[in-house]
Amino acid sequence: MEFSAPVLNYTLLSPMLILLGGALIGVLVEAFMSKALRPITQLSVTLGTLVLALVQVWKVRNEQSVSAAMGSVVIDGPAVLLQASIIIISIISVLLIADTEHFTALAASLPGSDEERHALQTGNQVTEVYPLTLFAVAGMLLFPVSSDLITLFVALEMLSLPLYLMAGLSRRRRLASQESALKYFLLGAFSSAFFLFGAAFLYGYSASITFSGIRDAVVGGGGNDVFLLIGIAFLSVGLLFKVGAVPFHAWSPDVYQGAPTPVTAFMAAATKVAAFGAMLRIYYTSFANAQWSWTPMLTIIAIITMVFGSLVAIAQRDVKRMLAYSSIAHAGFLLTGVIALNKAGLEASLFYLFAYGITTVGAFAIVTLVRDSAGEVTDLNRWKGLGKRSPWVATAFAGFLLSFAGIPLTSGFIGKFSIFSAAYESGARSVVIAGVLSSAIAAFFYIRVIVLMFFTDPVEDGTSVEIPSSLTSITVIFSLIVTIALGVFPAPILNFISNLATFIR
Amino acid sequence: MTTSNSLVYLIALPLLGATILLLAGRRADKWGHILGTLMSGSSFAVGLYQLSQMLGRSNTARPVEQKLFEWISVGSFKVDAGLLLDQLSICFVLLITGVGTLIHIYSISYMSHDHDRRRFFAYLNLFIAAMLLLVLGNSYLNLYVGWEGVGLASYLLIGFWNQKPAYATASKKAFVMNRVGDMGLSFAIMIAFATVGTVSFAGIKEHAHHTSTAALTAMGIMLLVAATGKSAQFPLQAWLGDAMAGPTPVSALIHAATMVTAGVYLITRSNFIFDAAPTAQLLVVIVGAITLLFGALIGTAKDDIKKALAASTMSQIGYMILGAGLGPVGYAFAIMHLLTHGFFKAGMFLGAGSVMHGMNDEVNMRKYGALRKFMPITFVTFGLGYLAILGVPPFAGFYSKDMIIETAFNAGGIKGILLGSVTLLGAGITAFYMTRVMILTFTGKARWDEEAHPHESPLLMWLPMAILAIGSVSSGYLLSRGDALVNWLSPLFEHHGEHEELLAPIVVSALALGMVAIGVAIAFLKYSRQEVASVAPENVSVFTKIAREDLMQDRFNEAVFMRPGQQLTQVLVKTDEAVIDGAVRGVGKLAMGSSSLLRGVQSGFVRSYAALIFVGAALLIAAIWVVVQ
Amino acid sequence: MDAANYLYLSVLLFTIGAVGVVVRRNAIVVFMCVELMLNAANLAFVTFSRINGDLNGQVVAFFTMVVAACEVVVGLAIIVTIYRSRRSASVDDASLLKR
Amino acid sequence: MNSLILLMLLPIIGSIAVAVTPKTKEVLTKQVALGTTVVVALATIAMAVNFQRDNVELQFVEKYSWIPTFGINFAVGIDGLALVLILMSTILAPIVVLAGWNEAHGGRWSVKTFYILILVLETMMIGVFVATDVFLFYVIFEAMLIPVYFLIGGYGSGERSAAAVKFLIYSLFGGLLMLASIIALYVMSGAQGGHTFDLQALSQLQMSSTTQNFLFLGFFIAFAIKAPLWPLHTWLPDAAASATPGTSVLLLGVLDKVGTFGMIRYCLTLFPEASKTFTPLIMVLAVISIVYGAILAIGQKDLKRLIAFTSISHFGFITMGIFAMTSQGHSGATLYMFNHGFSTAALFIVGGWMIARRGSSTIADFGGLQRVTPVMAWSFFLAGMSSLALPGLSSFVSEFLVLVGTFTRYPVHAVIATFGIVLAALYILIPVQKALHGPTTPGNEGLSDLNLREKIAIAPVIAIIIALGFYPSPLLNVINPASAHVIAQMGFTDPAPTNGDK
Repeated sequence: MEFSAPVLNYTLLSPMLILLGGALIGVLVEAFMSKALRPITQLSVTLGTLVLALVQVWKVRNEQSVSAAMGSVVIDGPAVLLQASIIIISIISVLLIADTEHFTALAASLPGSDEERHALQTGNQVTEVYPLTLFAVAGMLLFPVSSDLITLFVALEMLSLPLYLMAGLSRRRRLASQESALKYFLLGAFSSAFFLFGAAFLYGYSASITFSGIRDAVVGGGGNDVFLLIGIAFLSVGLLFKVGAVPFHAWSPDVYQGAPTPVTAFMAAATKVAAFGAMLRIYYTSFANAQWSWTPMLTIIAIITMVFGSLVAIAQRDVKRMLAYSSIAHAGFLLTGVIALNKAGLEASLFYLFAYGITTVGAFAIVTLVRDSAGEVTDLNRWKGLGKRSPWVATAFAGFLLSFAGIPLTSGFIGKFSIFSAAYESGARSVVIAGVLSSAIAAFFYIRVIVLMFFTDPVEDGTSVEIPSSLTSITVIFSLIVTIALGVFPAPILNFISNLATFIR
Repeated sequence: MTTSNSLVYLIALPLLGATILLLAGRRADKWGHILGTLMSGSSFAVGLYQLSQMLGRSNTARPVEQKLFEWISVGSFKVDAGLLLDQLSICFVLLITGVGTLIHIYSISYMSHDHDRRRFFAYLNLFIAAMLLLVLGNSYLNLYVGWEGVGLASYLLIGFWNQKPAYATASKKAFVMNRVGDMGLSFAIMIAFATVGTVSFAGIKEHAHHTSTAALTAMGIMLLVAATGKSAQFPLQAWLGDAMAGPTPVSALIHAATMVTAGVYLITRSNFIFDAAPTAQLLVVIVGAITLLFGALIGTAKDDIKKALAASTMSQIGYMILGAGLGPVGYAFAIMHLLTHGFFKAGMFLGAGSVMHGMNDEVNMRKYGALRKFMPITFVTFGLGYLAILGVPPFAGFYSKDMIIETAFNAGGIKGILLGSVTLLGAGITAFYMTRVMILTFTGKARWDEEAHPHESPLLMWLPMAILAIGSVSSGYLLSRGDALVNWLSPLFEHHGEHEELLAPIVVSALALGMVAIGVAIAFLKYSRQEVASVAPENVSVFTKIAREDLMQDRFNEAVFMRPGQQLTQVLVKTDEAVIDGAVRGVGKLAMGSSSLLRGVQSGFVRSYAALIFVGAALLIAAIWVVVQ
Repeated sequence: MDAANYLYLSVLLFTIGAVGVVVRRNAIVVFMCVELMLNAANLAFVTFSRINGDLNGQVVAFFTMVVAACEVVVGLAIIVTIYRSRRSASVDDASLLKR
Repeated sequence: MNSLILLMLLPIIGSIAVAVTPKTKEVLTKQVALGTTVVVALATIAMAVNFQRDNVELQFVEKYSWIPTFGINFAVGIDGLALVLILMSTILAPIVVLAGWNEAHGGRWSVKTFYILILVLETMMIGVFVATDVFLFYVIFEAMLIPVYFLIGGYGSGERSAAAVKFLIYSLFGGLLMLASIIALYVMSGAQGGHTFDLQALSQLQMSSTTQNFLFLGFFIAFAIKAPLWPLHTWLPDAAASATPGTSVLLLGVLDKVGTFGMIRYCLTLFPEASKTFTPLIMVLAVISIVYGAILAIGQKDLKRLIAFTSISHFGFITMGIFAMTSQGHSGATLYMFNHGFSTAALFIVGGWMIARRGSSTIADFGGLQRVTPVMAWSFFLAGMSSLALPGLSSFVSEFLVLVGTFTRYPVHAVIATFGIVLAALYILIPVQKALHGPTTPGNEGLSDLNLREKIAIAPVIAIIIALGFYPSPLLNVINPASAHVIAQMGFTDPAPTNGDK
């Protein structure tokens, strides 16, 4: 048998390749650059790579190809939109990560050890977080565009492994941070085992590992349905874990709380986009015709997820945990987009993912600003009277919360409206009702925070608000502008999306 | 129908007066009373002018209309702001403005010491305007405006000294009980619109004959309810006694001469309804009969001179209502008694006021006595009024009241006999308590407090009294000479055949005078022969006690309406807080509770999280199993 | 011999692995159970590859091994740090973050 | 000037102007705000003049594409109903600003913020009435909660934040139900020829009666909460009790009208059948509101809460008039909305002054004010009289129209409702007696009477109350065609005189 070299369309793959390249450069910088120049170099390399990748994505926005990498990667409208969203979110998250204050000087050192203190004093701040970020981003870009099971699995691990590590890098409360890393890692590995097992059965069912092959098998029928169903079920476990849907959500509150806030922002926003992107692709293309088998399952999960997320968030006392639960609720709302299984649903989901991602980063960016001598203050009771102490920060945060709550004139409302109407159009009434009701519950705790910030008097306990670094302020302002703009005048972006949003097979 | 542009001035002038006086505030203190009196007087002049015009026209062409503007017009519900002056309303116009003006003059002096006199005159003008609107409106809705307008004026005047809590309460009581009556009026209007499709007098009169008796009866009863409210008739009579809290001129004008007679006007005005609704008419008669005894009985026990007079007013209006209830034959006599009563009762109230004025506002007759020497004019004028109300010929009451008694007898059958005897009995009791008032006040020996030094009132006060006295002497004769009033009003009422006479007029008069004589005699024996205690004796018959208590009317209302109402309110306030709002807060608590409950799932142990995932996956498989099977 | 048996075996291994994750306390062991699950998946792949008569399944198996190796690196790194700072590899001790 | 969108922009421009005024010059800030509101009022009146009464079609129509993807337009236009309500809102606004000249000072934030919120709110108040695109309506309907929320929570008194939250949650809940209905409409419109939110187009949709009932409820509950209809009323007393008088005026006078306005504009237009189905239930609720609100008003000890409960009773009348489906009831209800705006405004404004002077809102703390501060006392008395619908004052006309209009179709309801007028006498006269009459309570001797600014503020309100009592035609002529149109669309005709079935 003769060996034929693989044909790769480098233009279409360039965004991912660029990122991987940037990541490798990052590693080298980490190894050989003098510690003084390291942080700034890393930052510029990372930003540069991301921007370059974004440019590339923009270049190929109208390309469509299933054979970008021997049929393992498909580039189409949704792919471009998802990749663009991920990169934009990553850029503004990196602006947060740039604030080294959040990261331990020496991850390998013992918490509170001399070694660590020394590294801190000598300013010997290791900056491995940048290359890790880039690797993760690369994985995230690959995840939603992969079109066979191998690539999907590899991409999954590629985006997960760096995140596991990044979760453990916090400078303050390192034990908690490491714990979150451990939890994230063990559960992540656990779920990816399910994922892989499911993949195996899909392969067994369809005798093919490409999505199109699976699709043909599903359309043709004839295969062993049990294999198909087990396949779908276990694959879903892996995906639902990543998006944080009940009952596979348990990791997210702990990890969100434990991880360094910039990392939380990054993974809360970007991971959701990537995971939902992959989910949408595989459900809309491969499983579309097996709707009967998975719609009920997803419907139930979606309902449980949104209700659970909204309910539990009410009783939270820690702002990061509260946002975690709110993101669980939003995962539920996003699932309705998958259930919808129509073009409207796809467009809505893409819009929602982008809008939600940006808002999330913005919200966490605010969280990084509220600090006292011992670092960030995430206890809500100490956020009292924030509106008095620093009205603008509080106002921005209120804006993000209102968007989460889906109040009109914010991106959150447009997103909710479009995704619910798409779901309703596909006849998934129960989900819409549940969505509306849980939105009502959710509104309750978003408003509670606003009350805390504006209508209660500050407690004098040294909680102060950091004057935001220029980078952080860029993130906040950008996110806020996008959040409002997408709420007031979403027409352009919606048009852009609806022109591109069609999966090719 | 003849139209005129000047009707509106009747109302506009006093209204203007009121507005100016209220807006000008203290600035007007110097000339306010003058302006008020002038406005009322000029309105009276306009009335006279209208009368002269009216006399100049033929019997049928007398009514005058003026359409001001389209007030409310929605779909078929069209009401113009229109005025109607016909033979009926002109009587009232002249009574209101005439007596009104006299009382304005009286008040100038009576209120001269009150530094809020201007405000008082503003209210008086307001009242005149509202009352004129009441009698001039050409539809029930316009009448309604005046109807509540006088209610407001009366509220303001009763509460004129509302710094005294009791007085404030009295005014509130009056307004609320009137509102209950007003409700009846609104019901009547609604029924009218729903059944007849219009609310104007003319329109309803036109359709009355092809409208079902049921509907008309309903309307009639509702109108009666309204009348009982405004005219202090049973069962809505309780407010009148307390209304005496107002300055005496108010009692004279509003609670004797004019406003309280509005009920009689309403019923006579609605003759086309009542004539077609016998049941309603019967009720009217019954109410009248009950009230005339009710009032009379209360009158016998009152030591407060004003309350005694108020009770008598109640009872006299009972006569009028009864008369009006007797149908076409009765209307004219009701109105006649209304007019004559307007004179003598107003006169007597002013007399009472004059007495109080002399006795530094003492109202307890047991603290009076022997005043005829000190205030002769008051004594004479009051006395004339007294003779008039007793119905002694040839004084006014003789003509008007006997007519009603006579008509009552002629009502026919058992009904006639009953009514007749009731009215006779009433006449007797009236004689008793009025005589009692006379004796206690003017005769016997003085029982005054030390600081009292009675004196005759100044000209401005006794002049109106004198004029009214003349009225109480002559009005009856003038109005009944050649059935003047009856013929004057006859075009308005549909006459069916005369009733057969049960008793000859002369007999009736004889009986009546007999009763009166008995009443007077008893009074003399009881109060003139023996000493009168200056404090009301406690060891009196239970009947007297009850009478003093206004026949328990207030206790009844309190027990049946007020207290249950207050309790209901309290209960509802609590329920709203506890149940309805409680439910709302409950939802919140529920969410909070379930939230803290569900948090438990997040144990913090990695293995339990893994277990969660495992179970989740297992459930999915189970689901699949179900699907496949 | 019937290939289905290999499938049963893989399912059995997978379940053992999953249960192990839930019941064992030592992080290392837990992690090994995960590896067991991955290999169960591999077995399934290879079996199916055999049933379907193509090589894809076996290719996947190789990929999986590589990925698993990476996972081991990261995993052990994390576990070791935790162990160093806590002097315990029991996953139950790591429960600061909860509720 | 005949552009509704320009009208909506004016307050926004004003708010920007306010924003740029220096923080130190509070008076300037207030003057700018006042000036803006006055201009808006004049502009509205100018439009009202150019309004063609007998044309039942929407007028001053403007339409710009907003979110074409969902077929959403920024479409505005008004009929008689909307015109009346805009007039009310924009006339009330300057009065509120002038009357509450010093309201902003007790607040958590600057005076500027207060007036910015007020002006933004005014824009939304106009917008919510002029929107002819359901989506646009919903957006404003929800968005206008936010400024009110901050006005109550930031500048109110007492349990202000709790009250604000209660208000917001209540309203959001209703709003979300409405959102579900709107989504359903949108989807159906897509199925029946093109996604759209155009009110006219949506009213043509074919749907099964069950669907219609559910969607109707979605809308109605939202409006019933706003209105507020028993038993969804409990947020109102709290909100009104904690808000500043000015805010309360806008809240009860204008925002709550959105509820009753919505019932006419959306419930009846979009779901005629369902409206008919639910009419019996709604009529009962309305009657309950009337009596219940009145009785609870009688039981209140706090002046603001009392006024709030009277409004619940009044909204009962409005709702009853709307669903009586007679031209009298309907026009009456619309007129009632306008009149209630002003009588409640008068009560709250004067009540607010009394409270501000006395430093307490407990009725028992007042007493004898008529002698101490005659002008203020008279203003309050007149306001009360119009609230109990004294003939000759504006509210009488509307209340009586509602009663008559209801009686012709629902006599029993009308009769029970009429008992409300006796209760009204009680709930007004009791506070009048306690606060204005009787001996002057110690501590009140020194209270100052209304100053010129306050007189200027209250004068127009009282003038309107009296003028419309005697001459309501100008408004009725605008309202009648609109109401007749709705009644006709619903396929109703006024019951003819029965002559007692003879």
